Amino acid sequence: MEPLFPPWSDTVFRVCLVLAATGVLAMPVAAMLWVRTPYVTKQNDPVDQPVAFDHRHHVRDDGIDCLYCHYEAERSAFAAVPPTSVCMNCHSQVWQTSQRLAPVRASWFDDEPVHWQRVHQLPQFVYFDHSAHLSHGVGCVECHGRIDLMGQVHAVAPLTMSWCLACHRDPTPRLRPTNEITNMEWAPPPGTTRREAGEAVARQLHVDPPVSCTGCHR
Amino acid sequence: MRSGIVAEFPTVESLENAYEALARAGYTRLTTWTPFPVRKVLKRMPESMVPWIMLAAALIGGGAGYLIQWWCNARSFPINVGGRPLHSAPAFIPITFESAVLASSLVGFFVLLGFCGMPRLHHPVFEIAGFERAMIDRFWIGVDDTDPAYVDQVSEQLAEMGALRCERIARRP
Amino acid sequence: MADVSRRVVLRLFGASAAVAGAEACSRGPQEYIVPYVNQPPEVTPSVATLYATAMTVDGYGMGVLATSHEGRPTKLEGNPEHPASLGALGTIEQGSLWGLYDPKRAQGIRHGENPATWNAIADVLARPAAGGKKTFVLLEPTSAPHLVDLVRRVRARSDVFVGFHTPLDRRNAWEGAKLAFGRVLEPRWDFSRADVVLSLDADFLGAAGTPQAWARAWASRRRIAGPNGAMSRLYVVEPRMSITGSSADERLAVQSRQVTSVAADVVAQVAPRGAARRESPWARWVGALARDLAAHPGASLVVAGDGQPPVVHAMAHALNEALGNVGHTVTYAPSPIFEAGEGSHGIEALAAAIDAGDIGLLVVAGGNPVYAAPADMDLEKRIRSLPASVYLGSHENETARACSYFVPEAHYLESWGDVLAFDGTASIAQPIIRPLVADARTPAQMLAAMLSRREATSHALVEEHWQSAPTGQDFATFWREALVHGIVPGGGTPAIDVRVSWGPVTRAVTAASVSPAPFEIVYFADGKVHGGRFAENEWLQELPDPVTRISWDNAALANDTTARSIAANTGDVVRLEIGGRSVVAPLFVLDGMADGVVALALGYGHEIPDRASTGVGSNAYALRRAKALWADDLQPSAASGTWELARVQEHESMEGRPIVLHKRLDAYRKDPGFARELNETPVTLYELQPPGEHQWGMTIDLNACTGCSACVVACTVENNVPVVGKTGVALGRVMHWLRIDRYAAGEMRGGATVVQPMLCQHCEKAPCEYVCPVNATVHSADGLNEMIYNRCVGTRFCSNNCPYKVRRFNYFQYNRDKPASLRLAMNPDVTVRDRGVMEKCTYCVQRIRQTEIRTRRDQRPIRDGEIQTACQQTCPTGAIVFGDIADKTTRVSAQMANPRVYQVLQDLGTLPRTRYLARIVNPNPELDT
Amino acid sequence: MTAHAEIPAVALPLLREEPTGGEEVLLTDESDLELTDRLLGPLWRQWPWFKYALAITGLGTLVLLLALTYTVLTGIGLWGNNIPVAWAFAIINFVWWIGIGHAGTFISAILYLFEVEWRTSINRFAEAMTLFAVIQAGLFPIFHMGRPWFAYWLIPYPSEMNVWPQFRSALPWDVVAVTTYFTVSLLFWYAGLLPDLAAARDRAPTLWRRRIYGIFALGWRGESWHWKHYRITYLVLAGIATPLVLSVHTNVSFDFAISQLPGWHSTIFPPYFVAGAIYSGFAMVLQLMIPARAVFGLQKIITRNHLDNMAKMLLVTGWVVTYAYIVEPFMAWWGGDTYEMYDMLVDRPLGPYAFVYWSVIFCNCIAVQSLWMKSWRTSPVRLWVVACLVQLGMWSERFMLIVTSLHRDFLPSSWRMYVPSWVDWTILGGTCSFFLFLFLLFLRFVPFIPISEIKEMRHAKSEEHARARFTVGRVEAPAAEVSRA
Repeated sequence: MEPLFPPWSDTVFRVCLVLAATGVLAMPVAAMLWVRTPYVTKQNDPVDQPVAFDHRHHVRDDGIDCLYCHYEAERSAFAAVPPTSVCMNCHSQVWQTSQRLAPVRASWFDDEPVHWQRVHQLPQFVYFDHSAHLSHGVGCVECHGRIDLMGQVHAVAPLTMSWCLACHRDPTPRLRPTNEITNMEWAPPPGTTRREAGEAVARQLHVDPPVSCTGCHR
Repeated sequence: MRSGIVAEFPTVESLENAYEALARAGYTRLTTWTPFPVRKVLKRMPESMVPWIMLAAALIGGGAGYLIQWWCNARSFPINVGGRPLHSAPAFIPITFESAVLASSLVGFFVLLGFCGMPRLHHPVFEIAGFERAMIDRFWIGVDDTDPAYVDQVSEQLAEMGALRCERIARRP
Repeated sequence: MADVSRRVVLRLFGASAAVAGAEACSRGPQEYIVPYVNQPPEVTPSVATLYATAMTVDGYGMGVLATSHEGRPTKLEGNPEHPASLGALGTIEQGSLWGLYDPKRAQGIRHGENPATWNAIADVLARPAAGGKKTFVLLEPTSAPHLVDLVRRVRARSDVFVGFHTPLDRRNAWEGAKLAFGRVLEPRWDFSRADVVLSLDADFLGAAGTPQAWARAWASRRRIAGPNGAMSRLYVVEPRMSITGSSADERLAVQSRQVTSVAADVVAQVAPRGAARRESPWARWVGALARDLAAHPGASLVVAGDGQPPVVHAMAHALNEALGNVGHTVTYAPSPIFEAGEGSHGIEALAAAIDAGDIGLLVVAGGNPVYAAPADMDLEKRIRSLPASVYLGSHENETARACSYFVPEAHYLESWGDVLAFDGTASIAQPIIRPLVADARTPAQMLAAMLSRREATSHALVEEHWQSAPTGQDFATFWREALVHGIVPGGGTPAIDVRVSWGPVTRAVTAASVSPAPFEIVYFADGKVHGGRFAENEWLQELPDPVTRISWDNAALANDTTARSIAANTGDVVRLEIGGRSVVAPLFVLDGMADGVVALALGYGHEIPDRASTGVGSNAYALRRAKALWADDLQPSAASGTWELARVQEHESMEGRPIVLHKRLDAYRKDPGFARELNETPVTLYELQPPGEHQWGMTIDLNACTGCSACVVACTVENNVPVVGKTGVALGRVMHWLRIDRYAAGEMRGGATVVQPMLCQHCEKAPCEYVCPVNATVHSADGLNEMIYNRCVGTRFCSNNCPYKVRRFNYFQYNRDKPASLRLAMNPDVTVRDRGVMEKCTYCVQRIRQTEIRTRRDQRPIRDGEIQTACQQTCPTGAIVFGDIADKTTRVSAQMANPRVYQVLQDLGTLPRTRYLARIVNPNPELDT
Repeated sequence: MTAHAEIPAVALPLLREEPTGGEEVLLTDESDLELTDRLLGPLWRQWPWFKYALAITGLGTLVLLLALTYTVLTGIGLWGNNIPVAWAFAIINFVWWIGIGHAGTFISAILYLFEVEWRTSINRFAEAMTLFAVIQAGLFPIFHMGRPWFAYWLIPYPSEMNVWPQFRSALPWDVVAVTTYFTVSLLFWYAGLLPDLAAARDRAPTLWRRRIYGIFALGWRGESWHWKHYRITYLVLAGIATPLVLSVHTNVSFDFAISQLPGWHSTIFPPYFVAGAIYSGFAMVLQLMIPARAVFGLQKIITRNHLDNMAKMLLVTGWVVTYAYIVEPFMAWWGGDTYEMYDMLVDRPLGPYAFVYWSVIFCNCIAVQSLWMKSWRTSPVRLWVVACLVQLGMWSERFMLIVTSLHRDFLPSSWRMYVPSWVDWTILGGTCSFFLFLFLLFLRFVPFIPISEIKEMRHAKSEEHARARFTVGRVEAPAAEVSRA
């Protein structure tokens, strides 16, 4: 008698079932991996700015300290991209005619702010405070990476909650003396590890980062 | 069975008798195909391992369930919830139980399929004319030709026992 | 506009909390950083700045500290240096912030239906009215020095009358002073020195418009430290149940018209100068009161309310003099209100002049006279009969419709001004933000325009007045000092020495009649819309009335007897008729109203479509004739239909549960430890104290709390608490994190009610926490019951398991689709909650965390009192104390040690961090029966 | 193919003469083949009314879909919920449906273990009902959330937030319990189906149907080894499904019992809820079975004897819940807790929702007493009416437990009434039609009477027949031994 299915159908049937099952199981895993990809966290993704500002030049060649422009960082929650006036402090003297600086001059003379692209985006419900971190010995480089080597700034850290927590739970390896905050190349004194150096700072500044939820979510 | 002789019987009783007779004749690789379980046949078969596998699955599943809860609430993110202890064992029991049940029944089901050589769509016996009644009201018995006691005359013997028909399943290359 | 886009950086769109969460799986939208072009030196992004300014309420000044985030005022708090505020603000003063951002604000100048320019208006104002007729300027009573200058100069124009009108004027008080002293004076009360206080229908604790200083001083004599402490006794005589009345120790509910005779009887007994003594139903009560008063010479105080006729005020003055209180608990000084008491050219004068046909131009600056004018005047028709009329107002309201020209009025937070406090202390009001309505003008600018100075800015007008004023120091210093402190140095006007002339008083005492009217209507300005000025204010409209707990409506308040004689019950519609005019209103049965009295709050029942005020409540002005705040020829009748009242509390009985502990003073002295068992820590297996360095806690002294609800508004504004509207409240979805529960306490005399601010109790063993499946509400190291909105999935199990029901749920999207202008009012330090999320009081955790960051940055400890929750900051009576309970030296720890302290629902073992101090009432034992 | 008797009209068979006692019902003179074809008949036959029934219930399902979408897009403010009544219809329906879902596994597992053989005719039926009821129940916990799109946060997965579910709450317990219950019921049901799917495969009239059933039969051949493993697995599955049935509604009862709300935090909740669940479950089985047996002329398979036994189950479980109704107020009074006493002794019997309380008492405690009378137990029509009353009563009981307890708790200041909105009612009705929709599909495409088991019983009985006349339902029927082989 003619059977319902030919012999090869067994294999086909089983393969299909296995594929279906794995597919179902793989989807959530894929999603979990996806949200961790640099694409979603926007890491290592240079952002085009209205003004082609080059940190390498300003930081390394000109040796301008981070806090000269981002002067709010020490007293405010926001490091704040500087107001146009800060740019003009120098660029009313140097490169007054440079085409690259046209948007800055436009902003200055039309009193229209420059719309900078935001590189480090936190969700609206996260209340990050730069001053709190700077005053407790967390250097710029810890979160922002080697800005001084970036032509176009890009985010280095994933800025996920687990990433924040890792440091809040164990800050010492990331601490440094407050006078070295903006130093991109600071290393602990020879013979001491980062942790040892950090512990000293922690003792001196009573570093005790919040791990309670309202430390960041209000 | 892969190959050998299969015979169709009209009633349970005739099948049981045939089975008994063949067994007495020393056949060990006998298979039956019946619409419902036949007591005498099942009695002669060794016990199934499935329950033990399910037990193991239950223990592993339950343990995993408890460990996950403990890890989440007491280790990975210890956090003061309503002044309760981080490791609130009593609160972890329901999920422990449920995961045990879930694990063992899932494993049980799939092991059953595995042991029964399922899922499959094609099987040599399906090619035998009239076999489609095996799930309805006919009772089939098969003698594997790899059976040490196998002799070609077995088909005649079966006919004598009242088999409606005997078919040979040829070995596939 | 840079200002708007900058909000991105300022997290103003925290409303998208959920979106951000939902997009966890996708890339967030690209955001922009928009820095200043030239950053003002005083601005530090994310760091709020406080500016001192002043608000004008009924002509008097109230000192305000405005919190400014990058130029956006987001919160108003009291100016501690200001005599009327002392750091506290009432409901309307805080709510007034809404007026600045109100999306329904009038946007432009118009002539008839067409847009017009300021110049067009200025032309009209500058040139004499057509046909040689006169120009009539109608202002609200004012004490603003620079405005007064301008009024004088405008009057120099022969063709101009200037008149004043407000529905809530103080003419009775002024007339009363005239009666007693022969001149207009205002009493200045010092409740802090009064052992016995008699209020003759004076709602001096009602938080709206009255100086918060009064409540503060009164409360200073109520907060008793222990059983041996002394506390003052408050007698209240009033027709309706007021906030003051519900705080009374002894209370006599009589019709408004009878208050006169009660006062007369008191005078007759305290100072029997030939006045005949009469038999009266309250003889015994008055007798006890009189003896109590007489027993405290120089330490008692009699105050009369603006609703009462001049004679009552005169009698109050007489009593205070007879009791030797003058100079101790009360002093007298001229009213800071310009032309106080001159009724000669108020709104009646306007009506008369229009009828006489000699007005060619009417200029109305501020207020809403067409709406608030006496019902029998029909001002609208009269104004329409005029060739031209200019109205300066905040909204396109009834008056705006009647006038031919309209000019939007500048909010006090966006224009310059000045004002005198009740004691004459001057403040210069500075703007906090550039005008949101480009063409907005101030009354002063209107007058200036009449003097052909159309270009004058409000700044110029204020400055030039003060430049000419004798300030005693160089102007720059003076100006800076005045702006920094919010008050002009030199303090108030000195008190003057006066004697009561007893003749008229004695005559009035003899004349006073006792008989009640069958029905009497009492109008009053409540703490919400305050006579109509804040009718468009959704924060205040949603605020439950402190006494009735009704939000979004006014109701005809009457006691059970009255209701039965009208044959109506709560929620039924009743028709209130006076002299042919009638309004329908929902009846609300309220204990403590005098028999026959029906009270109806002023300022409701607007009919302009598509407004917050549309169809809310009934318009009492449609009944009110002349200016009396009561009338005794009311004819109420049951009308058909019912009216759903949105009440936040539907059940007044405590069901005998230990919720609001209260005791008589004498009983308390006998049993000082009566609260102790309700403050015990039940036996527990668990570790209680979290590890944190600080442990935050709060105490609320129910003895000081009057239920004024200022804290509710403070909380609403500080924490971006959404408005859900009348339907939302009626469905039981009001969002207030802090509510004022009110329970009947029949066995107490006086107000016979107790109030209890109810907010998150921050339980040590919080029932809400262990039922949350996602750790969205957990405990912080410093003992806070944290609510993490962005983690909440909205199972609402926490609310079910919260015994205090202080958790609020975003049943709809209340925030994201708000008009942009309202988003400007949001506090950027608090996440704006999204739909489907639970929320609740956090002890203003944003303030705690910011202070922590600041102090850690400066490497110094947090001072006690450095962190103030919004409710505590504004509480006029200082009933709320917040601080570190781990540190035994703090004020809150001291409060926690008070024998009156207890935990609500202590038997549940939730161990609340918020604890209450039991209410002690001080009735007159002589009146026990 | 043997010819099939034409399907009778829906109403008629109710009046048809039936074997009253149910004795020898399975000893019909049909051959195995005829029996098989009769039981498979509904799968091949055209039902004139099927498409209409399917259309109506399908429409209802569509409405449900719309109502849920509307809710998700707008917010659950569309429902009547408020503060304090933050849980209402959604949770009532959840508990109700999950309760209904209990009879299936109870019948198949527990009665199987107890060797109650009359289960055989109805267990597949009941199991299917379980699955569909649990599907309805499963909708509610998700859609009642304020932010259902984050429902997955209740599952412990390694999130980049590094935050986990909070397992002290009963809600994650529910997630696991309900999913487990659904999975196990599904496996149990499917395992039982395999032999009959194989039978359908081999009897289907067209090649395609044979192929389709062939795929679902997974290649079942009734081999001796199949039966060997199959029997023992089925037995063990029944063994673990039994405590599972009890645990699921216990977990559901924990949603309330772990809280401290008066009327909720009660230690008798687990047994109380389980009994209630089986109560409503059996009621639902009867509600569906009585019409079905009439429509498909199964009076010889599902006999009055079955009805009788099920009715007795109703009576028993009815008394258990009645006992709970008595104990609750007694404990409140005995415990002397103010809040409990108010809830139990004042608010429920006399409060604004008293009518709910009294309808619960009537439906669950009084109406069911009629089943003391055999005439009522064996009359399909009367029994069906009682079953409906019980169903209504059990829904009302959940309303009483949830809404009445919530609307007046500790602080009278927050006491408030709850009124369901039209969306609430739509969703409730929607789930009912979705349930029926699935059930119709089941009747149409799945062998809803376990054919193989029945054939086995007939065989066993015919063996015994000479020895003893026995009636279906006798627990010590030797057929049971066969089934344990």
